[in-house]
Amino acid sequence: MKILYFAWLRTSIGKSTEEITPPAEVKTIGDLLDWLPSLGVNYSTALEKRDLLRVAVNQEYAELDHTINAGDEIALFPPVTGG
Amino acid sequence: MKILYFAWLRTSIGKSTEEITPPAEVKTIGDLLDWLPSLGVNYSTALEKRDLLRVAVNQEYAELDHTINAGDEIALFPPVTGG
Amino acid sequence: MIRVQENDFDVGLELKKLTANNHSIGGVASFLGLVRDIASEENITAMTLEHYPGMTEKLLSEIEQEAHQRWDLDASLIIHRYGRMEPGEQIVLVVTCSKHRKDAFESCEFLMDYLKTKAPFWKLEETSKGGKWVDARDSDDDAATRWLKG
Amino acid sequence: MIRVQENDFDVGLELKKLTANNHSIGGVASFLGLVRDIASEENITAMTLEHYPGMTEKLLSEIEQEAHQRWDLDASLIIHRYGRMEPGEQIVLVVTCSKHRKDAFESCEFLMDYLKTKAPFWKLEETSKGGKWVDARDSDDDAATRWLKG
Repeated sequence: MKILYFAWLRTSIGKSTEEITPPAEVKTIGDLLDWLPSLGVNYSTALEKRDLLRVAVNQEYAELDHTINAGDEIALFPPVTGG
Repeated sequence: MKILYFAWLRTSIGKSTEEITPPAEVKTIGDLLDWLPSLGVNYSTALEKRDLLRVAVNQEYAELDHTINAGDEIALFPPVTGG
Repeated sequence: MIRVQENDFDVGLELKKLTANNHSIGGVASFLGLVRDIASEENITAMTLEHYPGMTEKLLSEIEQEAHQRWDLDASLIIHRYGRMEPGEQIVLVVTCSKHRKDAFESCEFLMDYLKTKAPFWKLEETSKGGKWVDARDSDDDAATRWLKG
Repeated sequence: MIRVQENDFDVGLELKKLTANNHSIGGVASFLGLVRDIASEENITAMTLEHYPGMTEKLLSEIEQEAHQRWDLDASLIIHRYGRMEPGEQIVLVVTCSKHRKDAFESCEFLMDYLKTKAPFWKLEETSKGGKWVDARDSDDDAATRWLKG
């Protein structure tokens, strides 16, 4: 699946997008957020504060229990500050 | 005192302004509205519906019990419809 | 700033002038009123706005001052036209500038509500059946009433 | 109509295009957001707005559609810029046109509140001390919450 990072998540993780293939037991957004820190200290630092994370699946806001699929576009970002 | 009429009060009375000298017993706006109809049928018709009248004394909204003076500028008009 | 005038105005230009060189303004709320052609049953071909010169300026200035007392505003503008206008023409513009969008929105709505119920303007519509003075609407009074301080 | 763009826009022109030839529009409410130079402690020299292309357009279209369902609107426009902007520059424009001013005002405020809390934009401020991502504000969440339907 494709994963996108925005704002300080992007600068903290050090990339704006990547293709990932999580193990089969990663079934939901929550599982994904538990697994991503295993990829490195830049991930574990960036994803430390869960309440500062917002998630979109296929460009729609999604909650932690949302099921994810191989073809999904998943975006992680901080609370928005536009307008 | 100077008296001004606006909108349908103006067209109904047939003038936009005039100088009037009401008798001494006309002390308030209410007295004035009671006395004006004596000037003619155009006045009595125009002033028939009191709740459709708004009054300003020296360019400030005023109520029926407001005392009037010889030098005042008094305006009679219907509820406003600008904006 | 208030202006009561017969001429049309340029909204873009007015906004630019109002916000120029004031970089503490974060939000600009505005309301533009236009002549509608379906206000009454008959089609409106034009309307004429009569006003009370002197009192209009006085009252608009007072309302504007009150808005600045009640909200945190950096700048504001009220333009109201009088005279003859055709459907689609601009009648009124109210602009409020603030650091915060809530202050800009609320004060702009407050100014419009007060202007609608207090500013001495009267609309005479020209319809296919002749001239007709527009009646005041109770809903405008209700809108203005909500700003009264307890 | 929605537009997400890097270029600046002309408010006067946008209003004219939106209302042209629609004489049933009586009121046009709009909100223009500008870059402030005092949002944080340090003076802001510029800011860069990052966004999520695709999701931004999708979300703004959905919010606009919801506004048309909830209020009686004749036309609407949302323009949001991204990229680098200096203090005083225009960031966002929301315009709503209606027969009735209450519908125009309310829907304009609704669109701004939702946009502030949902549209995927992030501000990076350039200050004298370097770049700084702007924190989201609780007051924006509170503002958006009031539009939730019981």
